[in-house]
Amino acid sequence: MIRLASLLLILIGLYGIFSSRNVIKILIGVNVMELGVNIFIISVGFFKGGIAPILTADSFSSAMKFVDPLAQAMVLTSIVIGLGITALGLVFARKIHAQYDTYDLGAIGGGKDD
Amino acid sequence: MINPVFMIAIPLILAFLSLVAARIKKWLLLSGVLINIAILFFLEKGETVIGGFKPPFGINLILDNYSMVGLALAGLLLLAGVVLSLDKADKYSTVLLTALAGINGMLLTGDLFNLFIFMEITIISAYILSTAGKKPEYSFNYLVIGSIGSVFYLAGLVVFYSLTGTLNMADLAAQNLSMGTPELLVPLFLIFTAFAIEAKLIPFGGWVKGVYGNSNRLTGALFASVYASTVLFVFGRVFNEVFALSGAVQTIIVLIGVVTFAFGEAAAFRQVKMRRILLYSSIGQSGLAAALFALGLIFPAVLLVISNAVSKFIMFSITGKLREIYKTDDYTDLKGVFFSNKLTGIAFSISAMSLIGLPLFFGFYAKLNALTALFNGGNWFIPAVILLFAIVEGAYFIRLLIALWAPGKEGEIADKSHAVGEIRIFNIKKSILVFILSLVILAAGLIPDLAGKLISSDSGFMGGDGPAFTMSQLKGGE
Amino acid sequence: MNLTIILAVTVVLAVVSFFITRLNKKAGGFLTVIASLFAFVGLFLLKGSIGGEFSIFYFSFKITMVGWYFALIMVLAYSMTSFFNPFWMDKMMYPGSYNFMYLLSMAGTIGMFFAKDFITLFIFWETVVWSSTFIIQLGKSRKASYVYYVVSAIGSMATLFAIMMAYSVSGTFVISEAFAGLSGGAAIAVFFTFILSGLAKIGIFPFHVWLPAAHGNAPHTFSPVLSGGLVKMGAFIAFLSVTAFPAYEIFSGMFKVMGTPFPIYFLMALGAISIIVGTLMAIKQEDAKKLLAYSSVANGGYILIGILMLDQVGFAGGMMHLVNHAVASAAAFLAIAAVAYRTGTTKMSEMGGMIHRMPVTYIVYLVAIISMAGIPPMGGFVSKWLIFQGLADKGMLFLAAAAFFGSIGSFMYVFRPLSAVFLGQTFTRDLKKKEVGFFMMLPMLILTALSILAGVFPNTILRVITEIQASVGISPVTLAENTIVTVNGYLDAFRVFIVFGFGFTIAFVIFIVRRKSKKVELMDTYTSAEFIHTRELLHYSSKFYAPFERLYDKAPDTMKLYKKIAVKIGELGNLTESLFYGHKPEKTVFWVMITGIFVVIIGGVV
Amino acid sequence: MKKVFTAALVILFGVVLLFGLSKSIDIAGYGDGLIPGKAADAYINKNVTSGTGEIIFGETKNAETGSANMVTSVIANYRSFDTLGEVTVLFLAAVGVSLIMGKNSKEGKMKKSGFILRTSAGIIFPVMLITGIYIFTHGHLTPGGGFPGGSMIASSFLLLYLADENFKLKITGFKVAEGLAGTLYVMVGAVGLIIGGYFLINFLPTGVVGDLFSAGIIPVIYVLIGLKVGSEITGIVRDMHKEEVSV
Repeated sequence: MIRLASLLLILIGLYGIFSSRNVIKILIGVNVMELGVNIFIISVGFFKGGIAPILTADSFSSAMKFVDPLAQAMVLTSIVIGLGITALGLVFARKIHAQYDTYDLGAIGGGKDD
Repeated sequence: MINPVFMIAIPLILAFLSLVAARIKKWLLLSGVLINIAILFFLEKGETVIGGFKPPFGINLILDNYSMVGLALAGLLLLAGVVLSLDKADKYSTVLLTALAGINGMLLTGDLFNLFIFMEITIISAYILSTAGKKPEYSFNYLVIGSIGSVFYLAGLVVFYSLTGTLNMADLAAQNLSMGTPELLVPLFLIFTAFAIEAKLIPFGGWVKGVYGNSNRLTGALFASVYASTVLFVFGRVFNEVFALSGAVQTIIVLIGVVTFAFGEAAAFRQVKMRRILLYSSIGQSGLAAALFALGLIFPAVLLVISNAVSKFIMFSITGKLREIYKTDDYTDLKGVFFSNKLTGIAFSISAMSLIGLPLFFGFYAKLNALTALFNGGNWFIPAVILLFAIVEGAYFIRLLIALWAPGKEGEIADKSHAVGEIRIFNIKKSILVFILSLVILAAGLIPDLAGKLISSDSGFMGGDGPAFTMSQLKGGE
Repeated sequence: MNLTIILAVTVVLAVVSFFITRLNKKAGGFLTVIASLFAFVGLFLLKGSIGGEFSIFYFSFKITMVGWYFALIMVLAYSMTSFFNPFWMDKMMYPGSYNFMYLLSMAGTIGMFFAKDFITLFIFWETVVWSSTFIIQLGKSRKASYVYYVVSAIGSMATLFAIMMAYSVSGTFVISEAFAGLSGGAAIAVFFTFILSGLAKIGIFPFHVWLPAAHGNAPHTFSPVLSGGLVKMGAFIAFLSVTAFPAYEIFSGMFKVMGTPFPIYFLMALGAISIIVGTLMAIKQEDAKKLLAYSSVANGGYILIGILMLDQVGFAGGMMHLVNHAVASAAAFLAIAAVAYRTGTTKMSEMGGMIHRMPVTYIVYLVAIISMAGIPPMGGFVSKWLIFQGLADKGMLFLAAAAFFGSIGSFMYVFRPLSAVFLGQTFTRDLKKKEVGFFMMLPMLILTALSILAGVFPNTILRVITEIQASVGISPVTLAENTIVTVNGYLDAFRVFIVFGFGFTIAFVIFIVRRKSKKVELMDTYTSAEFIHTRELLHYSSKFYAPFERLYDKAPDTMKLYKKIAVKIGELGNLTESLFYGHKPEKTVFWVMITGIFVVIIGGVV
Repeated sequence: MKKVFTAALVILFGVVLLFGLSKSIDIAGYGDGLIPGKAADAYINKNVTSGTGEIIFGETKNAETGSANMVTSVIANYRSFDTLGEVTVLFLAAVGVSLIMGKNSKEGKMKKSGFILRTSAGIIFPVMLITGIYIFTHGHLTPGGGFPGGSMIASSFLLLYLADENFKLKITGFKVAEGLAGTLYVMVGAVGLIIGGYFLINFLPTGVVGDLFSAGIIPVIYVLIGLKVGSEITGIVRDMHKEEVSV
């Protein structure tokens, strides 16, 4: 079910972007999508009974069943990229606000090309 | 022989250093793009393993003819762009250096996840460059759409990972998944969406109008040439070498490409603003190249991408500068502007005529190759569409050229007194640079076989066919 | 003579003239004269090497009789017109580029006629198209050049399609072999798309729209080339589409009209429509150049019908009409250009009585229109006679009726500029105008002489045509010593000339002896001392055929059709813009979802 | 009406997409992520280049990569090139933020913060900083690493911003740290190319799995990443703080 849930999150994010015209809300939508896909990646690498892929005193041998470390590494990368995009998106949002005094894309009306 | 990883490492180091030594960042940028070109021709061909871990596990870079052409094209055009607009590029030195690393990485990498990262680097640099247009809502739009693409790409990639357990391109291709089956339709569509958004295919590239339409002389030229060609090159590799398209997916992608071509050209037809004309023409060309790539006609597609990139570079540079001078890029307000800028005007005209596909220019060779390859594949419908909209394309470009060259009221002969301004568009050095670039198009059009040989070494790309049409075959050579 | 040398020299001289013009405009203009005369002489000498092959770079050429014939006509138009170039340099916005494009397009036409393969042909063809586009824009209308390019592009893209399609079947671009193996629907598609560029270039209905625009507005020194020369490129394509593409053989199994396979008859009917449309429209024109342009449309119809007949008589007529029309229309356009050189206008209602100021030009124009209207003893008569013979032979009533209509109609329009520009009273403004200089007069006189010679000794030209006929495998037109023999009768052009000459002499003598006309002021007769503000309206050439024109006032304008198509494409563009582009991500999300749903459903999953 | 339509479309898209996706992957499944023959198996067994048999925590010496944390071994060793790119993405974002916010805009003012925050910030700040450093130095042994560590460092500075409305950061130091750390990362890769023949090869002895001084270059890289990420996110925070939007 977790995959279904993660895909649902992607759809919810998509709905957010689709239905909202508020810049911040759209960014939240993007973040929800990213979250969804991150969970999806994790879910692909996970199996029942698998342990976190760290050798410790308890789980000491590589012969034990570890979940996929590659998926987790991918998620880490994806999160960081998401962070970068969100930061940029927020700056764009601030620029929009500074320029048009609104966060509502609907109120901007496209603006003529310079 | 130089390790190809330096194509990525050197610009990165310079980018990092440019933050520390902000005063000389302009020179770091210049040296970065110059070194990039300098080492390009001494790179070690073949596979380069990174970190000492063999491919399916570690990341590898692949330098074959195909990536070489992509690297050379992007590198040279970036160099030209930086030299031509160094004043504008100064501010974005760090971004451009990082973008160079990203572009080189995209073209070189042999790993799908690594490709994702380099693609993100490249796209984020594009987001930042797009803010030069002072229209944050368009940059924001681009960012959101681009992020959707990234999410889709990851989702699709993960499905493939779950099926094959690998992220390596060659390894994945070796699994011989049959891409035409419904089982792989959705993940393929997801990955395609990501590329389609970047490759400006209709209906995915909704960001293009705002971003290209508000670009300046630097960003417009780079977006339409360096970025566009890189994305298309990667598109070609991914959908030929990794996911060899077939069946319904192939048909759909080809259809999307052809529709993009037709719609893009139609949209360009009704524009009066030069950047808009160019941007819709870019969309159209991009759609055509994508369709050819999807059909596996790599060589014609590469020719098309090259000819389009060089032409668009020249035209966007000139257009951007015109807009700076006259505060408008509406060509009806710029009548006869080439009268006092003949060298620049000739460069612009050569580029436009090459894009239309008129003979004696490189675009003609590209078009002939595409047509021959399509007909050889038993396809007559796409050539018909191509030629039909080539008329439209020719119409708006010729109309543009006429307006920019020959001012005058209807019913009176063309007269310089009606020409707009006498300001020089580019100073003499830059005019010559632009002119020489256009001469490359002309020269490559006059000796197309040689140009084709230079590009493909006569062997075609990635095991595909070489030139479908050569001029030497006219003499009954083969 | 070597074709390679001709081509190389003209191209090199084109580049040289570009730079020389920048130093000295006149010198650049004279260089075009030298270059085109060189090409003409070179081509003339090339007759010795018919059947030979040449190659330069990757282009390969084969010298054929028909190519030689066409090229000679073409370069004749170019070289004669080039005499005018030096005198118009000051009026050109880009004299250097003009000279460059002038010679480049000439080289293009030469290369095109001798091309051995279709790609070579197409490359040269398109080079002519774009270089002439850039010349036309220097004239009076930017729009004209645009229209010219678009119509040409429609044709050339269609032809490229045909070439490629034929290639995919036969595997070769060589003209003589490229169409092998075509049959059925593919053959019909190839035939119609291939000939489209020919139709567009000749100006066959509905592609005739570019002629009045381009001929009427091109620089005065280029209109003669356009009408006398470039239009003939289309005839070459028409020729290829019944010879290289053996239309009569391939379509022999098809439904026939009067013994002619339907696709060919259809095109001939288009030619007939062009005759009618061209004639009717020419009657309406106020501008002398536009009038001549429409007459080119009508004459193009004759040429097309003649060539498509591909028989003993009609074909010969069509081929001969090429020369006659080239010579006559080049001469007529040059005469108008000469008048415009002095008066600065081509509007008929703004001129009058130029016969007193420019008598030589008058005679040139007179001979040219006599030939165009097909009146003996000029060349046009012979060729039209042959075409009538061919049509009558086959019993093609509709086509023959159209051809007759065109002939009669041409009487109506060709004499209008004659009377309006040259006859009547001279405008006070033009009273001090002089005849053009000898250098400009020379080409006009040569063309006039050629026009007369073609009428008096048509067999000189017809002998060449018999060779062409033999080379494509049809029985040549029967020629006696000085007569042309057909099934229905024979024509002795020399005797006709004697008769007409005799009549003319008598009339002339009467005219001289009983000279009673009195010269009056232009407004003398009907102003009754009242002051006239717009005297043009009272010029008797304005609304000359008003009652007749009213008959077809409401006829639809073909240009509107093109505009409508352009609007439709624009609408598609509008739709694209508004549907897919904006500043809100929701638009793209919407389309991603729609495409996704569509893809998955089409992909056969659901 | 519009809402219903948008929702309906998204649902339709979702249904179609999920249906299509269910053909390629078991979307309702959970915990079946055992991918046969996946690349990741080799990461767990550390036998990409040479099979060393079972890896035992605290015992195995000189394994391919001595990192006890397998995710770290992937991030900082097997696929270190990805991570270099990832760092670059963040770097680019930080550069972009500072570029777009503009150099000349003035520092914004925060509302005066509460007493508790002001007082405790001084105490918590060093703890957070140290924890952050701890996290990235132990990235090869415990969960976490350069990215979480760096973020923690950045959040410690964010805390200072929140606590003190007059707080200002000297940006040059961070810029230098950011630039140098990135440069060094690439340099480490290049040194590997010179020593071991491969870019970013693990050229240091990997030691015993589980030791602090083990895993070769992984800790080095993670420290660099930590510094870089810390200074980048701090830079982003600082830039965002500038020119506060007046509503």
